[in-house]
Amino acid sequence: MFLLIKFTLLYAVVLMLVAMGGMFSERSGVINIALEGIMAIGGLAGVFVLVLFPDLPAPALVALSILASAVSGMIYSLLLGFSAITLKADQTIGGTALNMLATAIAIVLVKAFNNGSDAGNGAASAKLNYTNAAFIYKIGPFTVNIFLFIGIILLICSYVFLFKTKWGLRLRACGEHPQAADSVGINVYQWRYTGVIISGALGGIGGFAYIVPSVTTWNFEVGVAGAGFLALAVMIFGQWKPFHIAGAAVFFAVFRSLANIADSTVLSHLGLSKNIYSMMPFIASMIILAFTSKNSQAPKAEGIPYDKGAR
Amino acid sequence: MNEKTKNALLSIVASLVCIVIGLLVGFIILYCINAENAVDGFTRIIKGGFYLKPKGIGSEIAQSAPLIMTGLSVAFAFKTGLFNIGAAGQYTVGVFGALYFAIILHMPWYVCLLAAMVCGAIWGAVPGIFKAYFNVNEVITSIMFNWIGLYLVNELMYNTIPGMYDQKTTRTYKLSSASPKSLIPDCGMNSIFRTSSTTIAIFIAIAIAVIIYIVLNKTTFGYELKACGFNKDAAKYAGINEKRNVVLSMTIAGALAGIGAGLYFLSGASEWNPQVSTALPAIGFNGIPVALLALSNPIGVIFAALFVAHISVGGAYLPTKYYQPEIADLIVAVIIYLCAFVTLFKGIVANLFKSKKEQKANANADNGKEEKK
Amino acid sequence: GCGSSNGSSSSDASTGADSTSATSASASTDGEKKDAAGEKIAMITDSGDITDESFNQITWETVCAYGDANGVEYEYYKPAEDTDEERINSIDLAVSEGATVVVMPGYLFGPAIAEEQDTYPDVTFIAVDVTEGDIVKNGKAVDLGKNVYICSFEEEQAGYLAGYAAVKDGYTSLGFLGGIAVPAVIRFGYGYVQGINAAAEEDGVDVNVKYYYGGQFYGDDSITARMEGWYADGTQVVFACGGGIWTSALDAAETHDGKVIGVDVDQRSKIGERCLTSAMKGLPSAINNALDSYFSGNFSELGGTAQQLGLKDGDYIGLPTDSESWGFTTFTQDQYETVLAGIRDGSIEISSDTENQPEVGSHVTVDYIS
Amino acid sequence: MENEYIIEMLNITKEFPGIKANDNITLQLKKGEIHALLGENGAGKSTLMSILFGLYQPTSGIIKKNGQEVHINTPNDANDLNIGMVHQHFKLVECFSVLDNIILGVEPTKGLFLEKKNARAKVMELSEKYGLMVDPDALISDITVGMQQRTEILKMLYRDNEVLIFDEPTAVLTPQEIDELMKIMKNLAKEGKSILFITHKLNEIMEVADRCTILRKGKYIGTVNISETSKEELSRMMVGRNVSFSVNKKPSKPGDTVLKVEHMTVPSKVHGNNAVKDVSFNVRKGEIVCIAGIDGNGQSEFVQGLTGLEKVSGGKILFNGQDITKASIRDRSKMGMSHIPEDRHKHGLVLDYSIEQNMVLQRYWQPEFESFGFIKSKAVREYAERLIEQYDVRSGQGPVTITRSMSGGNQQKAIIAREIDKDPDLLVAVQPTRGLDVGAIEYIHSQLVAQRDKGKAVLLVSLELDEVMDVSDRILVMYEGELVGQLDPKTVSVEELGLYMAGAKRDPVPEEV
Ligand SMILES: Nc1ncnc2c1ncn2[C@@H]1O[C@H](COP(=O)(O)OP(=O)(O)OP(=O)(O)O)[C@@H](O)[C@H]1O
Ligand SMILES: Nc1ncnc2c1ncn2[C@@H]1O[C@H](COP(=O)(O)OP(=O)(O)OP(=O)(O)O)[C@@H](O)[C@H]1O
Ligand SMILES: [Mg+2]
Ligand SMILES: [Mg+2]
Repeated sequence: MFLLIKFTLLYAVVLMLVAMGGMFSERSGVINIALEGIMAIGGLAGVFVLVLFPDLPAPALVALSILASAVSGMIYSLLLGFSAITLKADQTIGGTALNMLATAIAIVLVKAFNNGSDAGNGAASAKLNYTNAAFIYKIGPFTVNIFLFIGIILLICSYVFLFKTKWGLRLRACGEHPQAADSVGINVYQWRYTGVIISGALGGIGGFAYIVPSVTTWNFEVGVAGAGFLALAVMIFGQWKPFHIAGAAVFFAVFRSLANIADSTVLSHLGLSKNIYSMMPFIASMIILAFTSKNSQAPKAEGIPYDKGAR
Repeated sequence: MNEKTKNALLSIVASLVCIVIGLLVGFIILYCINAENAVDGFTRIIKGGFYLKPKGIGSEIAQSAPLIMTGLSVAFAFKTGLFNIGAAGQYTVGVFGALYFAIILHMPWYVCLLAAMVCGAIWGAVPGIFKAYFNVNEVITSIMFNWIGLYLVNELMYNTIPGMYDQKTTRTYKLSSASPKSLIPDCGMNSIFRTSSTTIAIFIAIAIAVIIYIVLNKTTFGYELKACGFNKDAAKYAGINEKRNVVLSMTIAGALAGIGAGLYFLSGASEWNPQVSTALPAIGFNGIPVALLALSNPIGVIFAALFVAHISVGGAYLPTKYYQPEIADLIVAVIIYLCAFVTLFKGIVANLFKSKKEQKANANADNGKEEKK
Repeated sequence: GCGSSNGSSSSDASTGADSTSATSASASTDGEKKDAAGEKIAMITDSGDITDESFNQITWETVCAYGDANGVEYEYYKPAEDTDEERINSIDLAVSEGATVVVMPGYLFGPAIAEEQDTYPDVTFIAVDVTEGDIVKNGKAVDLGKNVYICSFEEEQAGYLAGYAAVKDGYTSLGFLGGIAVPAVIRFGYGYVQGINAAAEEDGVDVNVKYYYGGQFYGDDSITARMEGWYADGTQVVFACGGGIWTSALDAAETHDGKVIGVDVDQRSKIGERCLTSAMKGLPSAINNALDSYFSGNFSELGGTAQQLGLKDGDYIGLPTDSESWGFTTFTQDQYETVLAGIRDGSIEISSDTENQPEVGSHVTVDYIS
Repeated sequence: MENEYIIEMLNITKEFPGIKANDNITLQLKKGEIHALLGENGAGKSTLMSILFGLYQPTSGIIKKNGQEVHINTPNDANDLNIGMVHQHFKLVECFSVLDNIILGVEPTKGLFLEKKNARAKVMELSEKYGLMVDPDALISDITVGMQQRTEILKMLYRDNEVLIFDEPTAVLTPQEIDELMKIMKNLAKEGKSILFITHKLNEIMEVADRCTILRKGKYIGTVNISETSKEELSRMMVGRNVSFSVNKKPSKPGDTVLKVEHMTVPSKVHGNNAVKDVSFNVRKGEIVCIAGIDGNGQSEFVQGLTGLEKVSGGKILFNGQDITKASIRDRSKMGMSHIPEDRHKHGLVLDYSIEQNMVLQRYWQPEFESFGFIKSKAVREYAERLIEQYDVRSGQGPVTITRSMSGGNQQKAIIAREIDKDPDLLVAVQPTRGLDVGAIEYIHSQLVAQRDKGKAVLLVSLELDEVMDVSDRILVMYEGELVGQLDPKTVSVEELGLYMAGAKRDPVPEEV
């Protein structure tokens, strides 16, 4: 039971962070399919920090690694911004390309790193191992990781930013009616970049939060195994609203954790195979999407490149 | 020179620009990793299958057949305003259809191919239905159904249906032994290329590409589909059932991907490993760059697929002493990323000599007004 | 130099006896000795990568070590696709680039060997984890060429030893975490169950076993989660039998204070003191022997033969016996020796059947998780 | 008298790909005056104003404020110079509240957070002062066009703008609302605001403006003092010739009923209740029936219900005696209904298709153009060439021109050609002259009358009062989804019509005439 809670929290935070990333991007008018790739890059950067500076004091290490994941996520998301905002290219296609690129980059970097680190001859693997003790706390019977707290803080911040500050107002205006925003002197391009970059930061942290607390070795050949796409579903299910997203994330997380620890719970008697369990969150989200997106609150101008000149 | 031919020319130029830039970046990467072998490595990629004649060419052909199909799948959906990122899943389910009819039912190859097509079609139809009747973005649905499809197929082959999975090889049973008559005929091509899976699949794929081209450009059905793609509302206004068309085009896209799976697995090239459930078949996803590179033109898809197959095969010949096998993937991925901008390059190239023409157009339009008054 | 981030170095990859033969190309008798200069060893990977911490990696590291020790050039090739055709192409490529010896790990190479042994009669093929049954050409088994040596191992014996020892050491709740269910892994696993069963019957203790294939040769969050579930649910030892998958078992063991059994080689160095023991098979020594006999010009002895290497053929199978690798408390080295002897003289017989699960007595319950 | 002018736009030229929207135009705005800007559609008014407001950059020419040259590169610069604009197409965020829309861009904050209390107070005060009634918390999507416009005006006042630009503000208002606006503008001028006022309606100019600048085809024609000019002179300057403001047509001789609508009700997309409520009337052969009304009173929904684009939730539609309430769009079209849609870009055309492809949009499936599922491209080409010739649709490369590259006028002509050539029993024309210049308008009106005289039925939906009065034989006024009056254009006055459109006056409409 405690395990179920532990893993539910673990995945929920990840999905929430990434989904909120998607939310910021889409609220500003840019569909962000690239979250999967951004997660991988962010996770990679964070892990690299852990590997390179293993003997930093714990707090510094935690701060630095998380910072690294956020920043790298931002930088990678800039590629999306560039193609989608500056070049006005198709957002979905650009995002898809970035996803494919991310895994390739991660593998090459890690292998190059492993090669360098022990003067190997190509026998370097795409795996990195690290220690994650600094991220994990035991509270009574519960094991929680630092990202739970970070997640809650970011959740509140996101809500406030989006609905209680002028920046939020402007960002949302750009996603709903860019021409209107432009006519009152709001720089649409700048705010769309802002949205995309925030999503990059959250996506990056999310990727790191997915990799680090759960294991101490990660094989970057698998990227983040579809978590980014699941987060997109969470975002839609959460109707682009922070707290709804948090709820949706928990819902999906329960399924995901059950898939893994079912055989050591009462469910083991059902004798369902891991394939079945792995299917569940996706099927669940499909059903939910079918019902929710009839009256979807999607930002009106999302996916449409903004072009000043056009009437 | 009239609009159409000019447009076609532009497209080709734009695609070539993409490829060149992509390869250039690829070379730079090679150079950065290991300077003195960069040229050798690069030539191997460029030579592709021709580096290992004739077998390399054979396997290049064998691989481009399914690529053409998944490329068509994506391109077809594009033409009708949909982004079919689900080709990978439709391909996977298609594999099941083909192999079930071959290994379990021992059907002749064309029946198995049909089965693959139907399975793929079903897997494409679902996102279509979700899009048309629940207005769920087809991209999300397709992504979900990619994974659902993978898990489902693995479950069926590995746990549910006895007799498909071969303990000894940890793959599905080889068709050559399990059901030779389910193998697509090779018409002696295998002996030419000294390979085992170079079949007429490639010709089937090309034929289908041509058919798709005709359907899209010469038939009322294609006219309707494209109208929906360009402008849903206008299509509806013209009395076209746009919901039905969405479902139809996704179904067809799925069918194409399914055929791709059939063409590959029924040529005995490979067996399915139902234990691996972390990655979807790359051929499915590579359909996207192929379609983009071809600017969604069915005929262009043929060449784009050949190109992608060419450099992927070539990438495998990189000397592992100096380059990890992933380098090739990286280079392909870079080209893909650039493909996202093909339309852009096109625009740029176009603007260079478009503007004059437009002026003329507007001019006579205005003179027109004058005369009337 | 050879080595890798987390792979084991070839020295601890070879069990007891063969460590002598490892790098002794010179220690050869009749037949004229090959001159290292004109020679080149090529390794082809199967579906996995040379970093799978399993037979691909061990093979590669053995080849590296051998090549470096004897000044022979070596290189590896990765097929473009997981298909016989691409494996064959890789062999072609290797030969076209001067390979004289081709080393291949894994049953997947059966058809490729059947094809290429005739194409390149004067190239020597060495394949491990391959059985005669695998050498098929379009559906029909073909017999080995003189230029081919293949061998497989009786992993069930290693598994048996591990399981037997664990129960004898007082553990009553065990787990088996396989990688991809390839024949070798299955033999390890079923042997493990048989060993557990034997010990449980002898001592009349009730033992329960959780049995699961991860479907991959590396650990990740979901497998770790599953393992945490097991340990939290009472499992004391998990036999992590699939390349790098042990990382997940270890992560979970750390959080829940459990034990892990390593595989293939003595993994103490990697897993640390949570490593109860390791079920080892002499992949390196087999490869070294084959390479030795080739370079010393005596390959004719091995050429055309297919060996099933187990305890009866030498120390190809075993648990690490040196003190720091011996993680047992009540299970003694003497007990271990007696079991070894039993297996050697055949008084203990272990089924190598991979088709059906081994039947177990009333004391043992095995929960096969799909 | 240094700088009697608050704004001077000197020798402004603006080119768009392929067209000179403004050609060396000079406009000078005095402090505290109301300055009208007059010109046909496409004359370049909006463009000129967009330049002053920083949305476009001029190709050449300079702008001065109070004598100093200024560079207005973004709306921000315009705001800083206290220049505000109400756009032809409102620029309001649908899902924001009125207040949020007003403060957007100049949000008051306390520390990091929004602080709306004072903002609300200020808005309320302004709306008191100028009589601009709004509900600050209502969502834009829920309020009337009138209130949306008041919101736009408040946006300017909230920013303390002293130069106010109104781009066709009256196009969407009733005569009564227009009078309101006129008062408000005079008010503003009295308060010292300087106003630029774009309109097509001469009597509005005569009423409020002090001076008027006229543009034609992007060129500067002249600036006149209203006190010294007349409607006739203005119109002559605007189009460069004497315009016959009325369409000349013989009296209609209606035949038997073609369309009969009984108690039609259509649900609304935006708000909960019905957009069209229990509408009943009929249309007969040989007459042009016009549905008049202010934008957003259910005309669009009514047409969508009639043509099958939307499902009707109640009532019956009889077409040539057959019940087509549930019939598909295709069937209605087959039975002889043609539809010139309100939005030519959304519904009327597939902009990425060539003209010839668009010409057969309604009939590509007919045996004339299709055999065994294949399109007879030769037949299509010939057909398109004929229509292009006959309706003189002008474009770059004839039939293969991509429609997107054509001017709105010719796009519209293409649609008219397609729909009329179907030789329909009933032609539903929704704002057929929208955004077109006088020449095109005259032509299209004559085509509608020609249909009528051929004994066809025409149902015209229009927002333009002049069009309503000139073209129709019978006027039905729609207000908030209901028919509130049936009028005879020969007898009714524009003012009276306005009262009906405003809902101030209503009387029962006979189902049958
Ligand atoms: N963004 C644009 N791109 C290309 N051409 C444009 C653009 N905006 C305006 N034009 C052209 O400039 C001309 C003037 O347009 P503008 O909107 O200023 O006319 P207008 O006088 O405001 O017409 P209306 O009375 O319909 O508002 C039009 O003929 C149009 O073709
Ligand atoms: N994107 C554009 N590019 C070039 N010319 C345009 C464009 N849009 C409109 N025009 C021209 O501007 C003039 C007004 O066009 P149109 O009426 O379509 O725009 P609009 O005034 O914004 O629409 P509406 O009149 O419905 O408000 C027409 O002459 C049309 O040809
Ligand atoms: Mg205008
Ligand atoms: Mg207009």
